[in-house]
Amino acid sequence: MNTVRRWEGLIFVLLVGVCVWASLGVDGFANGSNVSFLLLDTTEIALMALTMTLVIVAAEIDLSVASTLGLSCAVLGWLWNAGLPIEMIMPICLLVGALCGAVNGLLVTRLGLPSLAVTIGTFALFRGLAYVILGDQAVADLPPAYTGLATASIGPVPVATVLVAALAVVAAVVLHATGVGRAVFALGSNEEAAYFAGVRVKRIKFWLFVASGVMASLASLVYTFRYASARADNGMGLELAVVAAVLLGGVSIFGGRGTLPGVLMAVLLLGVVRNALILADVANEVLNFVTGLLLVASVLAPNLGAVWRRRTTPSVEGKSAS
Amino acid sequence: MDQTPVLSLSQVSKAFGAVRAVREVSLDLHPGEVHALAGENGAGKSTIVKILSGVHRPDSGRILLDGEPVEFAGPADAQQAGVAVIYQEPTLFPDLSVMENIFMGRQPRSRFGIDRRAMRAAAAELFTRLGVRLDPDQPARGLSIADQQLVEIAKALSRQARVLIMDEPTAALSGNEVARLFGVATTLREQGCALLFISHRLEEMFELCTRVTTLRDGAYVATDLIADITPDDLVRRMVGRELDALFPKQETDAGEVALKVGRLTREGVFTDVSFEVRRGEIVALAGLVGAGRSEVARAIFGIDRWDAGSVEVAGRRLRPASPTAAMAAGLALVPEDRRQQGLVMDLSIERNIGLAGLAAVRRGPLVSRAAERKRAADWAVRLRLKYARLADPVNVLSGGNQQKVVLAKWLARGPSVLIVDEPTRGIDVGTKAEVHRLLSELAASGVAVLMISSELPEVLGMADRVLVMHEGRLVAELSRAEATEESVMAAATGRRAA
Amino acid sequence: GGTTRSDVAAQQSSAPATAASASANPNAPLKQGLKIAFLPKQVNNPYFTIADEGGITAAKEFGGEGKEVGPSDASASSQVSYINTLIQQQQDAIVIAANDPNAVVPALKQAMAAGIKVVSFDSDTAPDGRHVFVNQAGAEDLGRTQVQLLAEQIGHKGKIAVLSATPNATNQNTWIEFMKDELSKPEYKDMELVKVAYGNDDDQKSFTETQGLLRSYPDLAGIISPTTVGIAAAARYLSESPSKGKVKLTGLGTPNQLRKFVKDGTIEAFELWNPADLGYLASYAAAALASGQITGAEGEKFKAGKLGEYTVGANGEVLLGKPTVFDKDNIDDFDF
Amino acid sequence: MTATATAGETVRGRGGRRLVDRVARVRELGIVVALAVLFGVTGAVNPSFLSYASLRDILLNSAIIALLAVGQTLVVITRNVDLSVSSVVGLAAFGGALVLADNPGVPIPVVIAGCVLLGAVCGAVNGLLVGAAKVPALVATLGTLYAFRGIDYAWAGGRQVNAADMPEGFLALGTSAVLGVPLLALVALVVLLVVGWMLRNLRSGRELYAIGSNPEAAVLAGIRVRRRIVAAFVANGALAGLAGVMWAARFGTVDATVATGKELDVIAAVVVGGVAIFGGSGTVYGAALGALLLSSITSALAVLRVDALAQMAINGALLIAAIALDRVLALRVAAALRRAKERPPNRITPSDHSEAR
Ligand SMILES: Nc1ncnc2c1ncn2[C@@H]1O[C@H](COP(=O)(O)OP(=O)(O)OP(=O)(O)O)[C@@H](O)[C@H]1O
Ligand SMILES: Nc1ncnc2c1ncn2[C@@H]1O[C@H](COP(=O)(O)OP(=O)(O)OP(=O)(O)O)[C@@H](O)[C@H]1O
Ligand SMILES: [Mg+2]
Ligand SMILES: [Mg+2]
Repeated sequence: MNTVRRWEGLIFVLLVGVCVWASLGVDGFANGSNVSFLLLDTTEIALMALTMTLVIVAAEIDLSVASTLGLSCAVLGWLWNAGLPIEMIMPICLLVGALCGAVNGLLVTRLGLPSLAVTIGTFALFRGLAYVILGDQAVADLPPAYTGLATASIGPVPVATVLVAALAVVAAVVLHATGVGRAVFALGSNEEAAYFAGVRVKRIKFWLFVASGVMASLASLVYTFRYASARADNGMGLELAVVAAVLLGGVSIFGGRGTLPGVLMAVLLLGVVRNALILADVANEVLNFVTGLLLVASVLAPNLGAVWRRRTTPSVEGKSAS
Repeated sequence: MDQTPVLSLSQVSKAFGAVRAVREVSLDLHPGEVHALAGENGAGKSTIVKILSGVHRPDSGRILLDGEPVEFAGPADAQQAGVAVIYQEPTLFPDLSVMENIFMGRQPRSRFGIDRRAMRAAAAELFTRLGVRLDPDQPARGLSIADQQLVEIAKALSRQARVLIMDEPTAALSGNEVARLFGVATTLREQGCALLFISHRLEEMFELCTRVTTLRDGAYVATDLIADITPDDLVRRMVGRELDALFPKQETDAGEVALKVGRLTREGVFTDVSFEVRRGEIVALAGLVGAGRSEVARAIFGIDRWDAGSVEVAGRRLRPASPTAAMAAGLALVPEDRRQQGLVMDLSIERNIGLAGLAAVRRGPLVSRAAERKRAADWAVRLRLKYARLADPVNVLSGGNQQKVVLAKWLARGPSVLIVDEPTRGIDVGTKAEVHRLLSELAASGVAVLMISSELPEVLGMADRVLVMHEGRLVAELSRAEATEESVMAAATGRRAA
Repeated sequence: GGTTRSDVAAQQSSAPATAASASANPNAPLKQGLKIAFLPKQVNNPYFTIADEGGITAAKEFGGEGKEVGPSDASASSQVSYINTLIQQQQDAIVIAANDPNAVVPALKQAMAAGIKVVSFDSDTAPDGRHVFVNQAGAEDLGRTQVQLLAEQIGHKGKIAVLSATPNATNQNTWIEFMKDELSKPEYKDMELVKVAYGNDDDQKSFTETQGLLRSYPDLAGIISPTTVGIAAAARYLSESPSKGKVKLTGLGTPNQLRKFVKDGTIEAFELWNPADLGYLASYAAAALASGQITGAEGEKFKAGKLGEYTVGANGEVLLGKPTVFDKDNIDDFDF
Repeated sequence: MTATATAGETVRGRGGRRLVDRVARVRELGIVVALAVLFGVTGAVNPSFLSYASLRDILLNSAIIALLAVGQTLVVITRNVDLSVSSVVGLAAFGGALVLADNPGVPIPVVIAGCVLLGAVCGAVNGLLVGAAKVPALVATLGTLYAFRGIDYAWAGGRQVNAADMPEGFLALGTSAVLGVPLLALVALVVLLVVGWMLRNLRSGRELYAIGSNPEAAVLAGIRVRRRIVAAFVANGALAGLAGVMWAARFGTVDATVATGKELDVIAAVVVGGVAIFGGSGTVYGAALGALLLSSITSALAVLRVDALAQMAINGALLIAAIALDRVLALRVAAALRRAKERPPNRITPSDHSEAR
């Protein structure tokens, strides 16, 4: 509990620090259009990070999210080419996402396969299906009403960000204030004990994967409209960015620990740092380096403190502050 | 005893945050003695063990080895110094074979690396000494708590240490194994080894030990020669007050059948088990370690699938392999392995207690933290839980107090059929009486209780009826009058079939 | 009735065609101190490094200031982040090689609205996302000449395959279309395109795909690989295999990369334009736009330093020229 | 525990039964079956898949990933993971190639040693972060995945080293064969056998399993946990360095993007190979077989004239099928063993749900 709070505090301080530094030291950072773009640019990662947080707290992982996004984009493009109205395509896409999640969920819960292995497999499978469906085409003539909406903002706040915020509240309430949330923490930390306590371990995990799939396809809608381009390779590589954000947000990769506010702050922090560094004309290689460093340092700092304290009073039981 | 002690503590203190677990305790371990450490749950016994074994470093005070001050930077140092430890909670490697668990880091070697044949032989020999039936090549995963404990004992023995520390080694064992263990301990003592022994069973201390040191709330109370004191004296030193009678099972009239198990079979595990438990009854399931009692309980509660037979609760058949269905039917199971099955170690006390009854602490779709906390606090008081804050994770509690949290979690649900598997494992005398009183009250209020216990006095004192299992089969059913130490043991060892 | 494709098509066609409204002044001098940003598909890609260096050199020549920025993954979404940044930085011109012809358009439109001139090079964006496209060589030219090159080497006879980059690579796909078209001509009636394989611009995958082609078509006569990673991997594989010299390989590659394989006989000839010239020309085009010399309308002319004068063609295209064919005789004359 | 074992009876004398159990319980069985099926089916459709040249290619293709999978196994066994391997491979490949290109006089063994060392240093960074500073491995190596690649980019600055720049002798390493077996595959095989032997027969090897199986118990057992974890990461880094050199020799064209994204392939190989991702069990042989299976699938799809656009999907589906097959076989065997005896020798799990992670 304590470590968690300390961690969030740290991320918060970092976030504020970076913002202050960027506003003062980087031209073009602190103006409405940039802030609005910055927020918009984190949308897909934020959406997927919401459910990824729940999945990782439950001690599973979903590496197939970006591929699910790609598949959903492909389906959208394909159906649009086939002449279906977009209002009908969108629910179908969400359904496709749910199906993808269900495939993961079934393999993990019914066959008892490790989710890392399963989702590395579906990572290839879903992306591959996207190519099968849409091939090398790029569908671009999407309805301006929607492509416009995806980039529109209310003041400096993009509409998409409002969506993220609303869903974030839902996810946070589910995780932190409902019985299901309690169960997720319990099963993530000791699945057997949770099962003994009557938690429907398999059912919950299954639905978490489904939710993750739906969220990925929701992200695909935002992505497609935002870039006005539906392609099979949309969102390639986003899964690592999502996982990185969730871990930076203080969620333990071993399950059972983490908070949603932490994750949201981490998503923002990564976005701000990227944006500010690019604006400051920092070379891309340095950018990667900084991202990596940030990830390591954020965990390292509290741990070094702990190690220091352990020097004085050693206790083997002190678990790492993950 | 005027020779220098092999290992001693002098004025040692240790605090965890605000909890002062051990306060200025001194303790001498002489070669050729079995020294008992007594105290209530949370008195600081395991903390002392961990200080002696290098896990914790004392905040103040000194550790002396052969009269010389030493510092143990970690368990490796203590082992180097000849200290072997059986920890209260088993510390096995589930993926490795039993023999590797025993010899990890000290595997016999030949020219071509590890000599598995020699290792197997050495493990088999240890098991013979302990009278255990275990396959050295078997992985440790899936061993029952008792078997795990036996592997731990074998591990400690294999070190041929000068000091052997045993933290509640018998908590999960039944009479036979305990007797064997005591035989081995006596031999070691005669060979000049110093032993430290912790148990909540007074009779064991009086049987095995030569001296006893008592702790209360982390503080040193006294060290006595066993010959000089009585069990009542010891309890008074531990608790600081007189205790009520130990097994206060009230007579109640058995009501209608609440739990009916019919010809239940899980292939390779237990066969053709049939029995009934009525409302108001406490039925004990006795047997030797590994007889399959826990397995039956797990199957009834829906953890494991059964291959044949049926389970009925209040006349309604239970869906197999669904703990949720079992709970909905009013069943509760206090499992034997609290660390793995009973508790989510990283979660707080209140959340653990609330976990099995989330429905009860809900306000609309949300969980009410206040209700959750109140429920936890009520039960903490009833079970005399020793804790700092309800928001602390359970892994900072002492072993016995963890067991209380498991009990609280299930009792708070108000079950109609309660299955308890080794309910008082690791619980101190004072609280044990409390637990027994609770079980007895529950029975009186119409709950059907199925109690699995390896402690014969507990079985005889509490049960209205005793069922005895032997190698996966139910071999005897004894009424309260028929059940004696002899009759139960005879059935449990397969010498008499009913 | 929801929004369907035909609705959108109707809407879009009814929208008035926005022509380049500003008028060009061919005699305007090139402005000094122009800030020109090069946004390649991917930084640290040797091909783009050369091209962008060419562009930056040109910028120095006309007293401007060039810089290369961009993502390390070849994705459209990261390019969009960079475009946004360039808008904030108020660059005078952006020279972009688009990872996705459409996905970058909304961002580029914003840039144009902010007064930034946009030149696409190497791979084009949709026409409404840029003012001018500097084309390395006509897609048609490239597609057809590669087939011609291979046909000569295999005597207009036999099965051939294409080893491309990713299935979504726009320019590769256009070239492959023209290859197919060329192959439909009568003189190629004995040649058959049996497969288009994708090496994903990954060494290992390209290797495996080359192996696969040789295994599944034992009588394969030749391979065209219109991507630098693919052709290098295929050459490396062929050079060590018994098929070396028997299975002909051609496509697009840089001389440095393939020098060894031309000399050891794995490759007879391949082609490419000079990437440095491509960047150089794009840079001048950007400067011409930013200085008001041209607007991107057909027929406008501008001077591109050492390369001479160029004319804007249909659709705002400027053509660099014909690609160079490299073979044993001339390869040592080039170093890029 | 077997039915007939009474107290003190040693368990010899039932060797036959034991052997059958053993074979049935071999974790790698599922992958071997999957491999056999794959080769059988592909060979039936296109016999040239089973030709010498084709098998040689498959061995070559899997050599580098197999090497990486062996290294990764060392780390995964300790309940950690190293995502940064692909960046280390890239760094070593580029470094080695650059040195060879710019200094033609440097002896090749020195370059190889240098790359291995470079890899080991990267491994040490990971090891210290995880072992000493207690950063969860996934976080630490995700960080160094970016960081090492960043260094690589900065170093390369867009430069590419081509086959023509490197000495013939070096490139020959990537293609030459000993007795018909490709050199690179031999290197991987030797590494595999050595590491496999060490893991099984050295105390330090067994301690890696112990650490992964129960980290807290490992401390209590007096194992030098930190040292072992650092060693595992260093060894993995060194192998990644070696793989980097092999990469350069094999492909001849090297730039800063070498091996990008290969970490997932490596982890897939390890997982398919039956190494438990949460530590404590699995063998390097399984991991190597996993690598072989994955590259064989890719090769088979290329040979089977499968539509290029469908390849990726089929690849993913086959990957899942392989893991699922392996799991189902394991469950079957476990169930059969339980039924075959009065007392269970080893139930896979208390009930099958709890191994789901
Ligand atoms: N790691 C820890 N962090 C915080 N408090 C601890 C920790 N370990 C023990 N304690 C506290 O120290 C006190 C003594 O615990 P200890 O485990 O020594 O008791 P014990 O005498 O062994 O009890 P039991 O008979 O129940 O095993 C308890 O109050 C316990 O909550
Ligand atoms: N979770 C498990 N997985 C696999 N095997 C188990 C498991 N639990 C127990 N066993 C095995 O089944 C046998 C029966 O164990 P069980 O725990 O049912 O016996 P018991 O009569 O309850 O004795 P105990 O006093 O040890 O609890 C044990 O010898 C043990 O080896
Ligand atoms: Mg204790
Ligand atoms: Mg039991």
